[in-house]
Amino acid sequence: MKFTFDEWFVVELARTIRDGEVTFHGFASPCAQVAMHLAKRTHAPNMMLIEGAMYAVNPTPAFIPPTGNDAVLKQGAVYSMRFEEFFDAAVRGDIDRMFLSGIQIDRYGNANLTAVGGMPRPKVKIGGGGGGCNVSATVRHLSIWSTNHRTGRCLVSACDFITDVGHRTPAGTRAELGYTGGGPDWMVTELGIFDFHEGRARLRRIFPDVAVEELEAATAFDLEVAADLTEVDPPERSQIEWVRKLDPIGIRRNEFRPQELQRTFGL
Amino acid sequence: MKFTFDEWFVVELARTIRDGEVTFHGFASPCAQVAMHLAKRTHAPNMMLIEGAMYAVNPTPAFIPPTGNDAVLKQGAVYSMRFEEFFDAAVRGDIDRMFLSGIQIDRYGNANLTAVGGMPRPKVKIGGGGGGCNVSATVRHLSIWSTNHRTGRCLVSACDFITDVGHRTPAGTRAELGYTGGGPDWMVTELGIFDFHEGRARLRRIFPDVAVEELEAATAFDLEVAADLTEVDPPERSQIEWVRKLDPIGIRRNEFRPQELQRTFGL
Amino acid sequence: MAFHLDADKLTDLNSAARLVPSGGLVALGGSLSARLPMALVRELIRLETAELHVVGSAHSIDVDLLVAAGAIKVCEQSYVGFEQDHGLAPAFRRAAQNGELEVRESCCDTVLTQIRAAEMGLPFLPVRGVKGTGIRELHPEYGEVTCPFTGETLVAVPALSPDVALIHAPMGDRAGNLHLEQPYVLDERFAAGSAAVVATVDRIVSTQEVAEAGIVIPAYRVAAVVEAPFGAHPTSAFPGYAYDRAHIAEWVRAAGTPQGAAAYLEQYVMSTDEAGYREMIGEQRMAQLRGYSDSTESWMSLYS
Amino acid sequence: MAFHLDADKLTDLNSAARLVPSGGLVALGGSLSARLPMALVRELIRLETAELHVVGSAHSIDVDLLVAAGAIKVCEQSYVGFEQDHGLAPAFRRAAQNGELEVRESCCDTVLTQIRAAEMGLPFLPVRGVKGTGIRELHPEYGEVTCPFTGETLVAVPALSPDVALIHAPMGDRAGNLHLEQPYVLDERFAAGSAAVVATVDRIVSTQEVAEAGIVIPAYRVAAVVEAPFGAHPTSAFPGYAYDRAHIAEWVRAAGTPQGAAAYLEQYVMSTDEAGYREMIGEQRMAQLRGYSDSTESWMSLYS
Repeated sequence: MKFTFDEWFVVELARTIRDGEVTFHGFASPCAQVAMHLAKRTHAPNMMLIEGAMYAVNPTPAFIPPTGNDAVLKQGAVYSMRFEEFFDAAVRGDIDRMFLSGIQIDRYGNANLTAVGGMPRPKVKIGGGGGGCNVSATVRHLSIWSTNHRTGRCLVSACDFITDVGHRTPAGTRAELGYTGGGPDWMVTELGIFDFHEGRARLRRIFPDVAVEELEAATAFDLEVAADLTEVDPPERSQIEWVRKLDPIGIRRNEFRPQELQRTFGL
Repeated sequence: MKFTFDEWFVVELARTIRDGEVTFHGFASPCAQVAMHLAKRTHAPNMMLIEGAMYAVNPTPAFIPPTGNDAVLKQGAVYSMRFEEFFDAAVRGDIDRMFLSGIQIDRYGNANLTAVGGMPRPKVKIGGGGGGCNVSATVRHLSIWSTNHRTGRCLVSACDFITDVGHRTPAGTRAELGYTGGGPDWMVTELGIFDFHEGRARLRRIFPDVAVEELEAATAFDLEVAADLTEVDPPERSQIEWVRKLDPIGIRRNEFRPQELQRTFGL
Repeated sequence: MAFHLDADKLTDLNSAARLVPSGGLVALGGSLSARLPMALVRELIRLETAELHVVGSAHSIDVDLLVAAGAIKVCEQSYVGFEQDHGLAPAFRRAAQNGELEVRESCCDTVLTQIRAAEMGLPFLPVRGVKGTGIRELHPEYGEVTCPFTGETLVAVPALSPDVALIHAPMGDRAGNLHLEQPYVLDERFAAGSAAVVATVDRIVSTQEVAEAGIVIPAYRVAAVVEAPFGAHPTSAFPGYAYDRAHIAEWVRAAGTPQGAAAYLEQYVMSTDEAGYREMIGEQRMAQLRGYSDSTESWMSLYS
Repeated sequence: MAFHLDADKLTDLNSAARLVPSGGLVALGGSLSARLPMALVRELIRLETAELHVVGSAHSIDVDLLVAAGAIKVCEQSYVGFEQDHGLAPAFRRAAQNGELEVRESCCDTVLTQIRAAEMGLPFLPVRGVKGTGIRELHPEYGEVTCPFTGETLVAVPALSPDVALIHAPMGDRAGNLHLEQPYVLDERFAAGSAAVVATVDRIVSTQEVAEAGIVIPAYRVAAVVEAPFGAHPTSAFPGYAYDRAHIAEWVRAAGTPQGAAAYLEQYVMSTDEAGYREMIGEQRMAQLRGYSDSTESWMSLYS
């Protein structure tokens, strides 16, 4: 069985979810979105899946649409949370895991979703952080991802602007800020997979078509590498099949630069 | 046409409502409840009637039941407010008028709905104030009533316990307390009708079968009397007919001691 | 995890009531004479649950029975009584006057605000009123907060997160999805701000049926659900049945003396279970209460 | 009186848009590509409304068109863009980078909290996060508050009460009762926390019909209601129609340059009215968008 990198990437995001977790993704996050549905259909049937901008609970959409609040995304859900019901749950600590990305991410897992070059006069103004500025403080675990590690401009030594908080900001650690959430525990990029050791990103897995030196060169902060660094476990055939079935249009591919979509693998 | 005092009393409560007002009554207040429906059917068709413990907007119940949250009380209403929607509206100042009573009421319109003899060791523990402790501060106008003026124990020189605030408490005036509502503007008792002049109750109307001396004797605070004191205007025939139609069981009568129900009048 | 994700939470009344710890902070759903969690109240009395701190808005026979049974230590309600219909709550009144009950009387809006603070994950919230009232003095645990923008000082109330909220619904499914008719009173807020909901329903139905009626309290807030037909009796659970005015009058009469209250509890609670309770009420009476909606006359006849 | 009690609030789009003052604080209903108040946005541009302070959660073409037309002074949203589908919002990005727009970027939960403060009649509320972020520095108007119970210091945000909330609904009645499908996003809170709602609906229906569907925003919050078929186009208004991905792509392409944005605005806004706009979109396209629910294939075909 041949499969493409976007499919594998989704599998790796799904693997950050533990069964039984209450899990949420933001809008503009098709890879995380597909990953959550994948996890629910495979290793995490008892997770509670909260569908991004719909706040629908455990829906079974016929396909993933290109926008986060299409009605297809509440198919099969008997209940949708109100907007404030979700945010209250996230703030009081009832959400176990949330997926977050950023145009810049530092070693502590802080993320910039606001502007390259900082504010108020940005070099590049991007969309904005949605609700992350508050809920990154209180959600129990964060799964961070990037599909732009290779550019060398994503994993930075310091974000130009911190939209979502990681393990520590210049203003202090999570404990010092009084933040009740646990912060990022996984970061998945198109080059490798990091956990967080003493609050700092540490490379744990690397994709088989990537060299450590290449990954290091693309990382602006000092690369910390786990003693047991290994290659990423290959996906299972059923996982790849589910990805294709869940996302028949291939909306997940919108997150990747063309060269990443050329990466193919066999099982 | 003969009519009884309970009917007239309801008419006088209704007359404190101006057309166009957003008006609310608490539970355990059948006279105020019937009065609101009466006002809506007669002189105040454009008022917004919020039905006590149901929070139903402009219902047309077939009858008044003996409890405040019977489903008959939302008949005809296309919308019911959520509990919090009502309280938020009351607190931010969007409710124009609320009806309040008390086992004790002082000249400033403070009311005791908690305990004769005060707390924590009451002589008589009564039910409690519902939401009045907050919303008496912020609702624009309060219509106060009592059916126990004649006992001499209701209009007191000082409440044993202040549950709902009038124009001033020992802690300060409404302005000093930062309260945005206007406080009581009318107080209707089974003996007469008061307005509030410089924040103090002032007798404006007296029922024709009551002598001023009798009313004064029943009032523990110094009685202030308006220069233009007159008798209460008689009700209109249609008002009495509406009272009977709206409250066919006669739930309003539960508020009166037997002797008041003996008072009959003619039109 | 604070959300309750089991697919099947259907259990029996005894097991459900055991989720309420003696000494616990318990939110009571419903209000006045509607949708009070009476089957759970009776089972808590059978279990001799004690030292409860109960919180709610305006309540009646639920609190009065629990007080009569000696189950409540602290009562933090905005009102306990039987409105103008049957007046004061006899057991509550007696215990308050004798000093056997700590009445920490509150206000509907203050209770709402304290539950909202818990729901929002905040340690406190301000309230608009309360200053200048006796209620303020009854609550030494309240504080003050000054607005950083306007400079005004407001009463601050601490978050209040019940250990359990007891809610009765006309229908629900095995997962715990509950449908309620309005008024929801504080039930939605209690469900979100409490550690767990323990629910009784008149009827367990399919998820499809509760979803079509409208899920008001979602399954993930509910730890246990019990099918308890007429579980709100003698209060109402619309659209199923109206309240039993005569039965409430019987309680109010009985509870006029401690002996009378004890006799009522022995007859209707301690010596029987819910099936036995329904037998005592009788199928004929239950049919009358269900028949409220046949006509305006049949509805009015319940109250005349 | 702050409640809007008129029995008939049906008016035309021009009169409704005139209720939005230049320089006003305006809440935008809907989010992303769903239920944006586009007919009102286009009419505000025709009226040359200016200096608006817009607030909302995550938005897209509504804000981008208003920015392109020079109607916005301050943009206080949590996100403006076209997700991973069409990416950055061209006019918004350009204006932000050129310093022509004050981007007071916020967070969904902070906006929610500020509106809630207005809704609850409170001058401020605390938020849990924000400390340690750049968002905090963008907002010198935020303050701090110390919890009187725990001693912790939280960011305090001021109440934010919009002059008007612009909301599009699939159906409503002449009194202003509105039915929405979920997600309601902030629309319920905007309706309660704003001085007035100005609403467009795809269809004016009887009060009975909107009540049966479910009234989400009650009439007394609504100052004006306009029948504007396809009034959310090119965004969706389920259950009526899906979003017009091709049309949004046309905007994003055009808006890549100031000239292109101006040409779009001239063609679709300034030179025409809503009837003309619908003619340009065409009955065939509108039928496709309405036909999303015919089958999974027809739905997918809109996006493939």
